Amino acid sequence: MADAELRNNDFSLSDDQETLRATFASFFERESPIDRVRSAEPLGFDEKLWQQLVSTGVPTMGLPPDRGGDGAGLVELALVAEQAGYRLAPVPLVPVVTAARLLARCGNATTEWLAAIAAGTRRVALAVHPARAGEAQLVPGGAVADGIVGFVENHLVLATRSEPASGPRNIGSEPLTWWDPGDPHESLLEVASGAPARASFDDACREWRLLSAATLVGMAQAALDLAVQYAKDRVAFGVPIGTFQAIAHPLVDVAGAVQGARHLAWKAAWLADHEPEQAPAEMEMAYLHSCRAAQQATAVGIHTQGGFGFTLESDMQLYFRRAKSAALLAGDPRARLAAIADHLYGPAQPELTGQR
Amino acid sequence: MADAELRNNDFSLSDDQETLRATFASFFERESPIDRVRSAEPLGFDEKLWQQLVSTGVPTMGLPPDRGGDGAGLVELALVAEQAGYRLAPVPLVPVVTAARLLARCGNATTEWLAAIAAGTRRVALAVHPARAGEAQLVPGGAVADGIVGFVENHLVLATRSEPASGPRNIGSEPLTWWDPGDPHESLLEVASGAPARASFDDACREWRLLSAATLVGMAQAALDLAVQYAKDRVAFGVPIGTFQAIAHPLVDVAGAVQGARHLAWKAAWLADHEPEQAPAEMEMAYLHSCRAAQQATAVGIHTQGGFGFTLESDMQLYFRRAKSAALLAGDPRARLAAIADHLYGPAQPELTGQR
Amino acid sequence: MDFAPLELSADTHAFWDEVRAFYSEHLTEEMLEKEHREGNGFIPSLQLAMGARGWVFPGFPVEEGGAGLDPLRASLVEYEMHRRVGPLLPLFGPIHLVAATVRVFGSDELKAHVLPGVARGEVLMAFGYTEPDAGSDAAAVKTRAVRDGSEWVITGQKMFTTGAQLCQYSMVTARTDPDAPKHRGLTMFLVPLDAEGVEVRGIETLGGERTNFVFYDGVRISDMYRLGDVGAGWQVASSSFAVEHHMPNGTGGLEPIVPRLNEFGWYGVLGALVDAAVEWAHAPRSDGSRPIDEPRVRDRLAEAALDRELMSVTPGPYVRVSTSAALIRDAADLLDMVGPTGVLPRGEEGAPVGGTLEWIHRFAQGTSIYGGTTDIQRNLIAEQLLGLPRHRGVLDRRS
Amino acid sequence: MDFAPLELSADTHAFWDEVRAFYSEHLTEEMLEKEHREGNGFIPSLQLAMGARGWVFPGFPVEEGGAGLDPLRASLVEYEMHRRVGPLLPLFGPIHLVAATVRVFGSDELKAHVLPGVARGEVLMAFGYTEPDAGSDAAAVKTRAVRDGSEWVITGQKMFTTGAQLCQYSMVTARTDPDAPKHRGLTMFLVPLDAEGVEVRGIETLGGERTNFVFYDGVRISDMYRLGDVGAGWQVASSSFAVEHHMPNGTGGLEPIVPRLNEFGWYGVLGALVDAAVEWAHAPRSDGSRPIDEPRVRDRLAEAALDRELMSVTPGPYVRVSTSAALIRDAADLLDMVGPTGVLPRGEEGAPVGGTLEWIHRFAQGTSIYGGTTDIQRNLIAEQLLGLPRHRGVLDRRS
Repeated sequence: MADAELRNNDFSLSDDQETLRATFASFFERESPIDRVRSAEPLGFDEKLWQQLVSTGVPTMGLPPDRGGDGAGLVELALVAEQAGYRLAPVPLVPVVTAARLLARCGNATTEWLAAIAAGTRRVALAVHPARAGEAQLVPGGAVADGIVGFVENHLVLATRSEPASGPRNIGSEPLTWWDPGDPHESLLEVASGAPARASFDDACREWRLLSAATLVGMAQAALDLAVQYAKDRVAFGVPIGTFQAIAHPLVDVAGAVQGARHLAWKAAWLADHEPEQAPAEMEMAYLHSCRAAQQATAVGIHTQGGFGFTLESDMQLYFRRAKSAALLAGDPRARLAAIADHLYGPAQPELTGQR
Repeated sequence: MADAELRNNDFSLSDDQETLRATFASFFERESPIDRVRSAEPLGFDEKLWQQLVSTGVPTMGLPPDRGGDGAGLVELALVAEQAGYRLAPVPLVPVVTAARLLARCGNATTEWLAAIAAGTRRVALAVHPARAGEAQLVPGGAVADGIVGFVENHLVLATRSEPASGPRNIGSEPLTWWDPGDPHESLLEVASGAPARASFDDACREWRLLSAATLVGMAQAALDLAVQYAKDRVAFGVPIGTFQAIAHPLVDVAGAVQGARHLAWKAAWLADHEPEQAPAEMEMAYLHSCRAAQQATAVGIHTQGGFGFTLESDMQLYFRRAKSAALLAGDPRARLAAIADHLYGPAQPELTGQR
Repeated sequence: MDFAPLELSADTHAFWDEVRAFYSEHLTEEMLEKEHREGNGFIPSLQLAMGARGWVFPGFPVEEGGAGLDPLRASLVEYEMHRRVGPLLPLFGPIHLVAATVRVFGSDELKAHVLPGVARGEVLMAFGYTEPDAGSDAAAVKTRAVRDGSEWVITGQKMFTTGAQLCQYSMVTARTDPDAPKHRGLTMFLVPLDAEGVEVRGIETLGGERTNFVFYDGVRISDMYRLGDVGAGWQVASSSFAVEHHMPNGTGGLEPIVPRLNEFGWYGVLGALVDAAVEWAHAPRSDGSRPIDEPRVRDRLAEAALDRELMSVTPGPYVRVSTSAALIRDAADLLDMVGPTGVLPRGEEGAPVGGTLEWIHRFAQGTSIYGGTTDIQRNLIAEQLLGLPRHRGVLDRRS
Repeated sequence: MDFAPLELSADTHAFWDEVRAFYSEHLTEEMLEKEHREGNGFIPSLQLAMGARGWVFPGFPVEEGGAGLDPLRASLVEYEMHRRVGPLLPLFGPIHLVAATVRVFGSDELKAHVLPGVARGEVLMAFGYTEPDAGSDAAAVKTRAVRDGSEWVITGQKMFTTGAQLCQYSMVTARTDPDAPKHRGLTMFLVPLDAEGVEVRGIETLGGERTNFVFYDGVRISDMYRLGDVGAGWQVASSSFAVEHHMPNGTGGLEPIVPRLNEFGWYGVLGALVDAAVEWAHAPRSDGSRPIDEPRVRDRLAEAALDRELMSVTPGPYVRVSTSAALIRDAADLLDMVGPTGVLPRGEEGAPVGGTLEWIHRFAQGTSIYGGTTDIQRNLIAEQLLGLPRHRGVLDRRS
C-alpha cells in the first residue's frame, strides 16, 4: 500500500484455483439447493452437509501440513467460501476454519482437537470479540460447536461447556450461541497468553472477517443473478422490466460493487498469504465493502422483484437476512473505518487535539 | 421538538408574506438578471444593486423599530433571502442583515452605524467563527464591508480597518475578505463582552446560517427549474431527455429535497421568531439540509445538461459554485451533526466513555 | 405559517386522555406482540371497540357511523395509534380507501348493505387489485368477470390481498371486455369473501405481515356489488390510487395537523425507529459507558433525527418516496450501529430495544413497493408535478 | 493471482529515474500551473520532448515512431505523468484514440502523411464527434459532407472539440447520405484544421479545461482524409468508442500493470484527491492540533482511501461509472472537511494543498459526462454485460 509502490495487479486464477472454484461451485450447487437451505432454518445447520464437507477436507485444508492440513492459503479458502455464500450453505465453514487455524498456531495442546475437526467428530468456533467474564457475546457457529476459542483477559482459551448450547433465533438463521467465559458451565483450557496470543487472536478475527467478506461476495453475486434473471423475465407495460433504467441502472451499480468486492477480497487474501504485514488495511477494506455490496445487492434485489421480492416465497429474503447478519456480527461495520485509518495513517494522537 | 408535543404544521403564507415574496421575486428578476450577476464576477458585488436594495429598506427591515427597522422577523427575511438566492443577487444581504441585527442588540454605541447602514453609506459583515489575534478567517461580505463584527476572546467587537480590504478569488464569487483582529490596521470597538456577548454572537451565527439556508433553497430551486426546462427541451434519440428515468428520477429526488429544505427553513425561522429556545436544532437541520439539497440540485443539474452543463456558458455553474461556497463558509457542514445532537440530546459526557 | 403548540381546551385534553386510556385497554402490549408475531394486519377486537365509539371513521357524522369529531380530535385518535405503531391495515389505510370508493361509486343499496358494518368495526375490507402478472402495471388484469343475468361470475387470481383472511370483502378489478383496450375493459367489484368459490391462501412477508393469494373460481355475485360503471374499472381504481397517494387516512382529506401523521403512516415507523435508536443510545453498557456520548453514535442519531424532521415537513406527493428512502437508509445504518445483538428479533432475549430496529429494517424494504413502487411514484411526480414528458414505460398506462 | 511488488531490474530502475528526470525537466510545476490556468489540454513543448524519445507511443516499434519499450517501461512513462496529473488530453487519450483509428481505417497515404508527425509530438489531433444537438445521441449528426470529385466539402458545427486550438487535425463525423437511416449515412474524416473555412472558438468549462466550438464552412478536403468507407462512419466511431471505453491509453490494450493506471486516467485524479486530503490532515493547525487525529477526519480519509483502492481493483467496464461516482462523492465530502478555506482556488494564498481539492471538486462533475454520460454507459453495461434487454431510449442507437 506504500504510496509509490508498483505492484502487479493480476486477478487471474491458476489452473488449480480454477479447479477448486469449479469443484466447490458444483459441490454446493448439488448439495446445498435452496430447499435444503430453507429446511435447515431457523438454526442454519445441516449436519449431513457438514459431514459431506468434511469428507472433501475443506474444513482443515487451511491448516499447515504438520497439523493435518494441506497448507492451503486464504486465497483458496476465500474461493471456497464465496461458493458456500452463493448457495447459502447451512454449515459453519468460516467459524470452524478460522478457529482451527488459530488453534494450529497455539502449540500441541490442541492436536487432538484438530484431528477431531478433520474427522468431523468435533467443531470449534471463534468468539470474534475480546471476552470478559460476565459479558456474554454472540459466537457465530457457536450453537453447533463443541468448543469455542476466545480471548479472555490476556489469555487465549478453548472453552467447552457441560450443557448443550442454545441458539437464539436471529435474522441470519445462523447457528449463533451466547458465550460468557465466566459462565460456571464453561471449562476453559488456556492455549496461549500475552501479546503473542493477542496478536494471533487479532489475526484470526481478521481472517474471519476476510472469509466472511468472501462469503458475502457470493451472496451478493447470487442476489444479483436472481434479480437480473427476474428483470429479464418479468413483463410490465408490455416489456421486460429490465428495459427500464430505474430497474437496470441500480443493477449495473450492484454489479460493479460486487466485482470490486470480489477483487478486494482476493487481493486482501493474497496479501495475507504472501505479505501479511501489508494485509490488514486491505482486509478491513474488503470486509467493509463486502458488507455494503451484499446489503446493496439484496436490497436492490428485493426492490427489483417488487411485491414478490418482499414475500418469504422469494429466495431473495434468504440472502437479504444473511447479508445483514454477516455484516453485524463483527460489530458496527462503520467502525472498520477507524481500523482502516489506524493501519494507513497510524493511531490517532488525541493529546494533540485536547485543546480544541 | 419535545417528543409528544403537538404542534400546528401550517406552511401557508399570510397575505403580507405572499406580497413580500412576490415583490422580491419581481425585484430580483428585474434587477438581478443573469448577465448582471455574471458581470459582477469575480468580486460578486454590484454597488448599484445594493443601493436599489437599500431603497427598499430590506437590509434593515429586520431591526427593531426603535433601532430604525420594521421589526420584521426571520420568516420575512428568509422569504427575501430565498428570492435573492434564486437570482444569485450579487449583494451581501445575509452578512449585512445578520451583522446589523447583532449590533442592534448591543446598546447604543452602534446607533450611528445602523443609521449609515439604513442610508446605504456603510455596510457591516459578520465574522462567523470566534476570532483570535493572529488567526485570520474568511468573512463573507467582508470585502465590501466598512466594518466587521466579530467575537474576539470574550468580546464582541466592531472592527474597522485603515487599509482597503482585499478579496481573495473564491469559487462562490463572494466578496470575502481575510480578517485577523490582531492585524495592526484594525481598530476594534468593543460593543459587548462576556457570556451575554457570546450568546448574542452564537445567535447571530445561527441567524446567518438560517438565512444562508434560505438563500441556498432559492439557488437549489433555480437549479432545479433550469434542469427541468432543459430536460423538456433537449431531444436525444428522438424524444425529450426528460422521458428517460435516468434523467427524470434524480430530478424528482431533487424536487423533494428542495421542498423539504424550504419548509425546514421556514419552520426554523418561525421558531426562532416565536420560540427561540426551541429553534436551535431546527435551524441547524435547516442549514445542513439546505447545503445538501443545493449541492445535489446543482450537481444533478450539471449532469442533466450534459456537456453544456459543464461549460461556463451554462448558468448552472454559477449556482453550482455558489452552493458549494455557501456550504463551506460556516465550516464543515457535517460538523452541524454534532450541534444537532447537542441540542437534541444534550452535550456528550465523554468522561463516561473514557475507559473504552 | 404556524407551528405553535396546539392550544388544547380542557375538553380536548380530557378527550385525549380518553383516547390514551382506550388504547391502553384495547391495544395492549400483548396484543401488539401477538399482532407482530402473526402479522394479520387487523386486530378484530380493537376494530370492534373503535367501531363502538365511531372511531373507525372518527371525523364522519354520527349518522354515517362516525363519531362526528372535529379534525383535531379525529387526528388524536389516529395519532395515538401511530405512536403505538398499531395494526398496519387501519394505519396504512386500505379499509378507508375501499370505504371511500364504495361511498363514491357504490349503489345506495350496496352502501346501506356494507358501510354501517364497516363503521361498527364488524366488517373489514381489503384491496384486491394486484395479480401475479399485474403489479406496477396494474391494468394488466387477467381476472375475468362475465355477466349472467343480474349476476357476475368472477374467475381469476389475485395476490397481495392483505387482510383477506379476516375481511368480509375485497375490492377486485376484473376484465369484463377482453376485446376493449387494456384500460377500458375493466370493471370494479366489491366481492364478498364468503361467496362460494373464494379461496384465501396466506403468504408471509419479510416484514412479518401476512398477505394472501385469493383465488376466485366461478364466484357468483349480484350486480349490486359492482362499483362504478361497467368498463370504468380503471377510472374507479385510479381515483382510489389518487386517494391512496395523496390523502392521510381517515381524516377525510384534511392536512395532517400533527407532524407525526404523514402519508401512509410510514412516518410513524420512521419515528419509532429514531425513538428506539435514541433509547438504545442512552442505556449504559456493563462498563457504565453510554453510546450517546460517542461521536459516531451522535452523528448518526442526528442524521436520523434530521430525516424524521424533514419528512414531517415535506409536502404530500414527495414524502412517500422520500420517507421510504429514509427508512431504508436509516434503518440499515442504525441497526449497524447497535452491532452484533442487532441480529436478534423481537421476542428474543437480548434483542436491543425489543428488536424494534431489526423489525423496521426488514419492514422498510416493503415501503418502496407497497401501494405502487417508488419507481412508478417517481414517474408520476415527474409527469404531474415537474411537467416532464411521460416516461415511455407508462405510455400505455392510461392510454 | 499476483500482487507482488514489481521486480525491477537495475536497468528498469535506471529507466524509471530517467523518466522522472524527464518530467522534472519537461513538466515543471510552472508548466503545470500554466496548464491549469489556461486549460489547453496539451503542453506542446512536452509533447515534442516526448516525441523526440518516442514516448508519445512508448510501446510501439521504433519504425512506427515509438520507443519500442516493454510494457512495464511503457507504463512507467504514463505512470509518472498520471502521478503529476499532467495535461489532460495526453492523459485521457483522445490523441491516442484518433491515432488508433487512423491506423486502422486510414489509407496508407494518410497514415504516412500524418502518423510520423504525431509520433514526433509535432502533430496533435482532436475528437470532433459532438454537435450542439448530438451529444449522448451521437449519431444525430447534422454536419454535412458532400462529394465533389476527389474532394469533400464539409459544412457544419461541432462542439467539445477539446484541444482544437492546438491541434492540426480533428476527427469529424459528417452526414454523407441524408436519405439513409440515421446510423448509415455517416462518414468519418480527419479534417486538417488549417483548411480554409475552419473556425475554432473556445469554450471554458467548470473544470478549467478549455474546449471548443469548431465551425466548418464549406471546408474542402481531399478524399485522402476519409477514414473508412463512405457510409461507415458509425462503425468507425463505434470502434473508437470501444477503444475509449475499454482500453488504457497508449499501452496498446495491455492490462494496466500498475494499479494507479486505470481507464480514462480519472483514477489518477482520485489518487491526487486522496493524497491532497491526507496531506491537509497531517499539517498542524496554528494551535498544534492535527486534523488526522480527529475521528471525523479519519473516517472520511478511510472512506476515500477505500474508494481509491476499490477503483484500482474494479474491472474495466465498471470502473468508469464507479470512479466517476466516487470522485463526485469524495471530492464533495473532502472539500467539506477542510471547511471555509476550501473556497479558495489554486493560486490563491491560503488555499489548502494548493487548491487541489477545490479543483478536483469542479473537475469531478465532468467525469460523468465526458466520453459519453454515465447514463449511456450504464445502458451499455446493462445490455452487454448483464444481458438485460435493450433500453428503449437507445433502441435506435444501432438500428
